[in-house]
Amino acid sequence: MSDTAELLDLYERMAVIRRTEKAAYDMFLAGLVKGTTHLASGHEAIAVGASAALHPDDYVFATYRGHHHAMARGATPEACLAELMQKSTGLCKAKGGSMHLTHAPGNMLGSYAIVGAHLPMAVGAAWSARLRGTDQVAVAFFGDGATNIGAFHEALNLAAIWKLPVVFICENNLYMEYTPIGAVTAADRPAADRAPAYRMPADVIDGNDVVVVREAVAAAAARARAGDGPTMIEAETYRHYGHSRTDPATYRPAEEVERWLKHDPIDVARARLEALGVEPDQITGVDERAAATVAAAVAGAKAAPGADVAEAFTDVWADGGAAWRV
Amino acid sequence: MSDTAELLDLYERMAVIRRTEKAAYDMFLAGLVKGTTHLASGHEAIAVGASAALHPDDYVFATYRGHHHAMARGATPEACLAELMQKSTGLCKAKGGSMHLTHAPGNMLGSYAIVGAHLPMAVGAAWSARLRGTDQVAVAFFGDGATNIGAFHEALNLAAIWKLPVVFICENNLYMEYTPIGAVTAADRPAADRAPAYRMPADVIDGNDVVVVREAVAAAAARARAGDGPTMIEAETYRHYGHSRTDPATYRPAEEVERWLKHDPIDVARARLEALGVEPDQITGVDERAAATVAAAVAGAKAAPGADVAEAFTDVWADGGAAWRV
Amino acid sequence: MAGVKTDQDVITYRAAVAEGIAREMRRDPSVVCLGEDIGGAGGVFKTTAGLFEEFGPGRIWDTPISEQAIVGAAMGAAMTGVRPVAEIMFSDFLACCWDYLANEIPKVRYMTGGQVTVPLVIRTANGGGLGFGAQHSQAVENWALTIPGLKIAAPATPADVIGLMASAIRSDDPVVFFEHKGLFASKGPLPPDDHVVELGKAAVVREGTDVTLVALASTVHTALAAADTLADDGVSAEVVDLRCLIPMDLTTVLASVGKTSRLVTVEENPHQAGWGATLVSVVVDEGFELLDAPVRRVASANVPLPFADALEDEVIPTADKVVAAVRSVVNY
Amino acid sequence: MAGVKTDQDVITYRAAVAEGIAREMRRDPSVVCLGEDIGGAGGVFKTTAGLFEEFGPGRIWDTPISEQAIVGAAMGAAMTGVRPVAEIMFSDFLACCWDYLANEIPKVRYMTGGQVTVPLVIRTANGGGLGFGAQHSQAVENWALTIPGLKIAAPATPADVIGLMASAIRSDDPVVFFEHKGLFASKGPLPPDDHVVELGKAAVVREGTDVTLVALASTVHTALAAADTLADDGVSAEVVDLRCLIPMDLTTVLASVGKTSRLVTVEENPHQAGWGATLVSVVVDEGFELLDAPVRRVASANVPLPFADALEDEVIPTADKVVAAVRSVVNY
Ligand SMILES: Cc1ncc(C[n+]2csc(CCOP(=O)(O)OP(=O)(O)O)c2C)c(N)n1
Ligand SMILES: Cc1ncc(C[n+]2csc(CCOP(=O)(O)OP(=O)(O)O)c2C)c(N)n1
Ligand SMILES: [Mg+2]
Ligand SMILES: [Mg+2]
Repeated sequence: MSDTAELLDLYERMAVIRRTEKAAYDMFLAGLVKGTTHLASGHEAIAVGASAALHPDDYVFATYRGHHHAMARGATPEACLAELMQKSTGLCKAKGGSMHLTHAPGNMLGSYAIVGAHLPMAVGAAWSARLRGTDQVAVAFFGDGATNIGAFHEALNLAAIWKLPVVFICENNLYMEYTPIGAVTAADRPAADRAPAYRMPADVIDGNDVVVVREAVAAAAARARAGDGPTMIEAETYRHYGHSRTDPATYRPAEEVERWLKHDPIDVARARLEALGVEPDQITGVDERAAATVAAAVAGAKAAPGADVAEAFTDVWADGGAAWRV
Repeated sequence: MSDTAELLDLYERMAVIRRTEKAAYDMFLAGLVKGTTHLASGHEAIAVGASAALHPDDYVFATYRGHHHAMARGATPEACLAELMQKSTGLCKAKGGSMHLTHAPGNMLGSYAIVGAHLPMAVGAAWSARLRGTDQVAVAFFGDGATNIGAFHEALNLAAIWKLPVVFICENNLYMEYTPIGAVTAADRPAADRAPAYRMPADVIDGNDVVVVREAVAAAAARARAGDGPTMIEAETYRHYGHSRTDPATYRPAEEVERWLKHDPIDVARARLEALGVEPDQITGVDERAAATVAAAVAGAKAAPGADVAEAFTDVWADGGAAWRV
Repeated sequence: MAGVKTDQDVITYRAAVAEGIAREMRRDPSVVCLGEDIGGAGGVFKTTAGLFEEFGPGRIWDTPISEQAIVGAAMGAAMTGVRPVAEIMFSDFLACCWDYLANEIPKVRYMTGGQVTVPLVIRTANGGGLGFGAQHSQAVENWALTIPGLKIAAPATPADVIGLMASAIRSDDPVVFFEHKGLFASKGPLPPDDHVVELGKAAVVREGTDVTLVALASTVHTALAAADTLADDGVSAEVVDLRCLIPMDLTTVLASVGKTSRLVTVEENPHQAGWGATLVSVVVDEGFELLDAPVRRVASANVPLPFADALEDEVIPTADKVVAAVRSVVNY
Repeated sequence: MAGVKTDQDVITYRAAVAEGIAREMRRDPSVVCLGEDIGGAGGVFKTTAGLFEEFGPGRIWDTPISEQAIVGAAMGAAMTGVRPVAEIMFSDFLACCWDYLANEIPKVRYMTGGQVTVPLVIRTANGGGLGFGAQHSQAVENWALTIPGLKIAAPATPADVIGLMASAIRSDDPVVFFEHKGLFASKGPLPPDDHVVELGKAAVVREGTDVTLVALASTVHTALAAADTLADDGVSAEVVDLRCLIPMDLTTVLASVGKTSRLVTVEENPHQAGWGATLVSVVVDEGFELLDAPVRRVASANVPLPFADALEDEVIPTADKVVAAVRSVVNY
């Protein structure tokens, strides 16, 4: 694929994710999506750029803010929306919900809602690749807030001493829920400044530039595959919505919001495309295709049957059932 | 007190601790001490040097290897031995045992047997000092092995962001139980190399020189009292026995053991005394007094009545009782 | 003032949390709060709304996402003259600091022979029914029940939130305080300023003669709804709100069973190791002769909590399930 | 060879652990072990002695003191084609990685709609009676029982250690495997190479007619000792070794109670939320008519475990306490 073709593809992926989340938001306002939802709008370049750098059989572990990662690894917008809408066709049969999107066929092994918990899991998946003699890499995406929890420390140390093929990618969006990360973190760069404590190389990058992300992750993955161990990438980004569906995010200075909205990852990619000489029309065409994709996904998800109540008692055990007694 | 008089006092304290632990070891061989015991022989300078630098109302939190800290903060050898011998006169009424020696009158607030667990507690005690407006400092003593557990990371970060008066003192004796710390730690200095990740100053010191320890802790405590926040001290030391009573410590190279035994903290202090012009006779006199103190402690502990079984049902609640139902 | 009252005499369960804490903070300057986003943000459930404004950053402390540091620091502070009220945002996250609840806080008094006392409160939003999925919906008061040395409160009404909060904060023993997420929006009378509910006193919230329903927190309302339905059938259900798991008020329970001869527990914990099991085991020991029928437990199914509402309803206790269980023992 | 046998046909419980693991490691190259000091040192209890020598550092991994990393990494590996056997040195330390046992491992299969499977074993030294004090002596199998989605094994004999270890490692579901510290030195027949004990099958280890004693791990021996004493009095006790908590073999228990009409559980868990409570609650529901006497639970007292032997004996189940409980129900 040419650079331009590839970038157009990445642009389209981001556009689809953005519109899928917008659709989720609108359906939430319309009462069609319940529970809690953490939109990743603004973070798309991290998921799409990383996926572009990874192999299909590499492993990805994400957080409750994980719509973008599920879709970047191949989950369809319709299956994601159906999950949020409690449909039986949902990605997880409506048993997971927004916070737990998982797409095992793409080795996207889950979205975890306990901050930091999945970092050791990614280390374990990387250890497993080593044990099985594959060249797979495991990636953990996590927020800036996760850098202060114990599991972060334990995971980094284990990955480092065993020199495992892990890439740690911090999506630093400056905030935990409502508290700025700087207020509670004894480091300027919550992820990158911690890496030296594990003799781990670290990279602080523009997380809103899909090309920069792809490059950084490709380098880290190459290091990992070469047996040189884990890398920390701190990707600077910003969320366009509040922390979760109920949060208007009034704690963020207007100037800061404005500045970051001007650095929208989709706009950044569009500017790159234009610099490569792509015609605005062509980009508009991609936008329209993305819109059509998502419109079809919304229609499909809406038309799907609701959750199957029998599913409440399946999938506890590997035999498919839920029997706890004999 | 003159330098010489003070050092003689520190020497005597170390000599008493050393002999008390030797007595415990002998009684273990004689079947008079059961359960598990983790001797601190070799680590005495850390406890005694630190105590010399601290105020009586400062707080101390220690590990299962904590005999030296209990005694350094005022627990009597007899009460410690009685605890190990399951006597009703034991420091904790024979309910704690070797791993949980606690001497609240000396603000030595416990020995904890879950690696790393007490670091956040020390942070909390320091926070409490701040809240109550005192100039107390809280000290957490812990092993090199504790530097890889999550609670370590969380404690350091919280202490640092709140700029609390805490002194973290790692007793780096090169080993966890049977595994060298270097084998499982992605840092050369398990404690000191981690401190910068929290913008915390760190000091690596000779933990077998009581004067060096006193000086380093005094400086850290002064920083803490001045409101300048926590300090990490990594004190290099070595244990004279195995990890616990059943461990012959054959995993340690003979050359290493020999080298460290030549750097015994009691010998180091003796050499300092001799350099100050103290006569060997005077030192021998102190040794004899220490021996007599411990002999009396052993006799007293042996003569004491066994654990009072009624104590099994006291002290769960602050009302003294153990009622769980109405 | 903390705890915005929606009316002169009525308060929400949510606001009652802040009100209960505020009353104690006014009384006792040694009471301080710490937790994630509890300050200016007022907590993710707004259960600490107004506290930061009234008491300031010296007494309301925002923490990093570090549950071990939060609860471990609370413990250290409690041992040294402060009365911390630590928030763990969702009770599921107690798993992230379980060592402190299981091994440290409840044991240090005993293992030091009474040298150390740990007067603290760990508050947490508990329970399901809101579609928050497997990791944000559990009712885990039974985790705490496995640990001797913890007191456990789980109020069902705003007045009990305030009254039990007063007792919990004043207690010299550690208290785990479960606030039910499903009840935050519920309303009830605002109790007077000196309102204190002693730990370990169950309340008979509805009198009846045919069956005893023992419930806790949200299931008190489930049991009451079931009792209404049963009354239409001529079945008279007595509903006991346990209020606390430790101390467990078995005196009230046994007295009620003495009257009704039948017992059904209504628990949000999974059936396997739910609190009702312990309660039932005491009743069939000490109250065996009182019983005229099998004892039934309406508990959550032994599965993780599913996301979709329809699935969640399948697995958590509902009034219909309670009605069915009661009918089966009443017709026995 | 792993698992030094003390005799041609006899093996210790301690050696049976290594033997059970070694047999599976020979069968299946995807089985790997990780934990603290499990390699050259052979484990603090010598339960992995010989494994490092036989299987080397590529399959026996020494870890830092990082319980979350150990169990979290085991989970990640189990999701991706490996069968990890993770050691948590003392079961008390499960509290340090409780999030993985409570919120991650048991839930991920369900919450992904069956997309992910987690075939792992978490082994741990459990229980008291050795004077290790409050933080190293707990019997915490009831913690695991609070969590739907975990299978729970707790063998009482060397043969069951080997047979249940085979099932646990072959299981596609996560299994928490409780090895009892007090039994490590005990001996029993070495089972044949293909010995497998299915998870969830209780064993009637002594037949009797007057009372059913249900026990687990160390308390099986306590119950058997009590049964001996009771036999001298003419009381015939049937002893059921539950072997697993999940799946719980209530069929065997109910059948036994059907025969004896009396039930006493013998549990090392504290009484509050011990496993016997759940078992009893099912029996008094489904087997209410079978019972001729109150059901008693001999469990640990609701206090932390004290250090001194004499105090520990006061609070844990002993044969004398079982005998007294049985007499009280038999004479009822
Ligand atoms: C262990 C734990 N503590 C607290 C929470 C509640 N919580 C959910 S998201 C969040 C903020 C996380 O911030 P960050 O890691 O920066 O990720 P972001 O939401 O910004 O993507 C918190 C505190 C949780 N889910 N898990
Ligand atoms: C959380 C936890 N994991 C494991 C253990 C078992 N354990 C007790 S001491 C020890 C080694 C600790 O080494 P270090 O911190 O260096 O202290 P040292 O014993 O050398 O003083 C281990 C692994 C424990 N007590 N707690
Ligand atoms: Mg963030
Ligand atoms: Mg050490």
